[in-house]
Amino acid sequence: MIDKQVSSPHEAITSIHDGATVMIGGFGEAGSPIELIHALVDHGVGNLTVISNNTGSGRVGLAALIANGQVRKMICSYPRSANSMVFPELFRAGKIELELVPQGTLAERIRAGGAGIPAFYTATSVGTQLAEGKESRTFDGREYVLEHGLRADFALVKAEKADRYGNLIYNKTAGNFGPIMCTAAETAIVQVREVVEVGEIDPECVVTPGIFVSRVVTVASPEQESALVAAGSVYP
Amino acid sequence: MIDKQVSSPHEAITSIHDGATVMIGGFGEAGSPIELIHALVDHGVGNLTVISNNTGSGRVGLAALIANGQVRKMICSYPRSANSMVFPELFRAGKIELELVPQGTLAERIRAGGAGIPAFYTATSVGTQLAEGKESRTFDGREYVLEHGLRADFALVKAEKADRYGNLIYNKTAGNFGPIMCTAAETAIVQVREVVEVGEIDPECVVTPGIFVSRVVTVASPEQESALVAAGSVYP
Amino acid sequence: MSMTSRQVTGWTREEMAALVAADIPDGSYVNLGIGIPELVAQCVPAGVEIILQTENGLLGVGPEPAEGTADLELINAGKKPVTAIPGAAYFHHGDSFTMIRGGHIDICVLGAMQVSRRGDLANWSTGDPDAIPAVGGAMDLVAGVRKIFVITEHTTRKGEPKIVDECTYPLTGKRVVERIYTNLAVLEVTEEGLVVRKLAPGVTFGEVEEKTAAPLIDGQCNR
Amino acid sequence: MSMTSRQVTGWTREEMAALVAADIPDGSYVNLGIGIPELVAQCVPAGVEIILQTENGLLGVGPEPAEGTADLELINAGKKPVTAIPGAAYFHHGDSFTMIRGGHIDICVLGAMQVSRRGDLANWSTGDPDAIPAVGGAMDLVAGVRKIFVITEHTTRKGEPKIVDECTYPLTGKRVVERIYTNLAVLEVTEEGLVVRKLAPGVTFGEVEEKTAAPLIDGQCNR
Repeated sequence: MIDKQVSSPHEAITSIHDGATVMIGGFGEAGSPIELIHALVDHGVGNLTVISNNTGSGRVGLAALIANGQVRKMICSYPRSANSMVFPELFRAGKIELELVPQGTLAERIRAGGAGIPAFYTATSVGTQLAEGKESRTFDGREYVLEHGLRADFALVKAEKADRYGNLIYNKTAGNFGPIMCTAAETAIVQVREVVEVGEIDPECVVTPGIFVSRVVTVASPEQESALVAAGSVYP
Repeated sequence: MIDKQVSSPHEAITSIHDGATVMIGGFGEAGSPIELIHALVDHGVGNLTVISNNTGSGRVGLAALIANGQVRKMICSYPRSANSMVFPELFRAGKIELELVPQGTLAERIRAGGAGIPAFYTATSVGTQLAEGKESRTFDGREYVLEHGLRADFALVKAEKADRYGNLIYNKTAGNFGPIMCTAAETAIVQVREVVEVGEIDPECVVTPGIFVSRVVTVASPEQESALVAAGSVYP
Repeated sequence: MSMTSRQVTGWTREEMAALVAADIPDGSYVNLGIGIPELVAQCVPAGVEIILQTENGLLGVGPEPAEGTADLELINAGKKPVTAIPGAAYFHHGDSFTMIRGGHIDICVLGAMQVSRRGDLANWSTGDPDAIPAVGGAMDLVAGVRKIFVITEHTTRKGEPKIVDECTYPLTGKRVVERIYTNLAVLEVTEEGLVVRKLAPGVTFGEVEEKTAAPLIDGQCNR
Repeated sequence: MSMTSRQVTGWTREEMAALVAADIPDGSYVNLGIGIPELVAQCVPAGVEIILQTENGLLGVGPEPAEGTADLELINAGKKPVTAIPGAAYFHHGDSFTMIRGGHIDICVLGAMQVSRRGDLANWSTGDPDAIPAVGGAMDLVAGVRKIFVITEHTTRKGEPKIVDECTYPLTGKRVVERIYTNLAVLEVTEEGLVVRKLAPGVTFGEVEEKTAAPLIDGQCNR
């Protein structure tokens, strides 16, 4: 019987190794798998390349992972935001690498990685600093740059509900990068508020079919990043 | 007030012009918008380039459009199937052009067209006849061919339900090419079994957001292609 | 009467937003940037229905949630809580940027640091080597959306022109801006150059020219 | 006892399908081609759960519908009515081929016209200039799925070998086949060449060699 459930965030992430590339879902705190990230902080492996839209806030979640010195390089579109201090400090100190990618190019690169597409052309960033050093080519009179698919060893994603096959549905705008990251990672690890019986998720409404998911862990009441930040929490 | 409904299949397709490129949804008869196609037969414009996975069966639906001499060129993955005679005859007689595309490449080319991607690399067809004359390139030691995005002037699609914004849900495997074709056409025209009030379709379950849809027409009880073929029907 | 240069204020931000809103056709799909552009949502004339997209996965953004009803998993691109209208749709980032990059959004309204006479836009970085570079979806929006409207104060807080001959800040996109709505004027980017289409009440063409670092053409519409 | 060449039949199609099914690990995601491959679904051992994908938009294909319950909008890639298991998911062709081309399907079982000693597969066209070319999803499957198993009669109806040194028919993919299940033997494509891993009851290695147009290595497993 297929059952992708594991019993704890720690068990879910324990195979993440030093030097791994890890995609982390979320747009700000919405969809950020904070319990999985905290388990990764406890786990302690380093030299990670993290692909995530932002860099976290305060000293919890993704910001805690970065503060703990586990991240060698960030690939993201918007590394600064309100309450984001950890990444800026380390970046200015030259202690963390940044690959800045326009948000849509980041999404498409992840989607391409998941779909077996090694590279594609896009109009985004043409004529800007972010196109410097990139191959460009004209199609139908318009200039495009070549961008490469992104894959990862692991994805950490937060969804709303799963079944034992790993079929997922998300909640409102908390889906964001989660569904495409599940497709682009060798091992997609998902925390959900609830695991339901097979058949309870309408097959017409499944957002991530189970084939893209390796492990599911229930976190019934996830922490709210902004509440932790407001309270001045520091993880661990 | 936004209301994309039109009153008849004829009104829905009447702007389709001579020489247009038309994507037509469906995998075999599942998802084939037969009433929209029949309206296009009545409409009578020619020199069409049709992008569709198959070429229809019997003398109804897509096969009727082809039999009526309206199609100059087919872009598809599987132009022969049980009860498909019209296309094979015209093709052997040199009266219709064929661009044969692997099914996944066809899907990805349509998806790319809808997403603003002019070209991408894929491993599909490498080393085969269908890669002949195509640019190839090696990424990470594997060979890929360059394929181009596909766009169309119109898409004809069958869905299950719509609202006045054009949000769509589909039925089981009848969705197939419909959702990606809606994204890749200048004007996506959709026949649905039912139009429901705005708000009745769960926003988490919308498959095609209304932004991709231009016109919606209700066909409450669509004809079944296989039943027509079995009855020996000929359209018109 | 004093002969010294008088204080020119022109339109308020709300009036600027209303001017933008009046130029958005009924039934348009619109993406609003963070800041002043967000005001446009509140200025849509009665009887006009426009659908707002936010790149983090929602088509059909509604008004701010009522006090105490904010949902941290229902936010906009500025990470503020929003609501969803009836008939909304949620989707992932891949599909969201299919909308944006595939040319499906009619209009995007953005803020600006600088706009050039040719419609080049700079709005993501000052180029300061100490700044943390962050681009978000701005480059995707200007490359993919059909019409880009900029809404901005005519000058910086220090009084420096934001409408310039060539942008000195790093570009977001080249030749992408169609119209510029400032507190002083509405300008259109044309092949011939920047055309002033409308002046704020009490503002003269000469005053706008004085606060602009690019040549202007007087092409006011009689409306 | 007659000394003329005896009729060699070997395994039935159902037995071939059962051999394939026995080699599919529990929990695998599998795509079954049209024809003999479809029989594999019925041969999955008790206690093993595999999930079937069909490229026209369903993960979790169930058995044939009961008489009179067929739904023309619930079909497989061969356009036959199927059912969906509890826990199934529907999706469009874009997402379907993300599964296939992105390397997410573990095993695909396909029919063949010819397989070469290096694992080249020809199964879409005879190359006959009068034939209507039709490829469907075959090239995507062989390019994207992790393991390709072929299930086929060892020879054509006319007795010609289907396992050959070089394919003469147009290729579906180069060096893609991992194992070949025929009525006579199970063969594995290795760097060293074609290895016979298993012989059907009463069939000799020599008989298989005789009906194969490529060199074979005897590497039967003791199981």
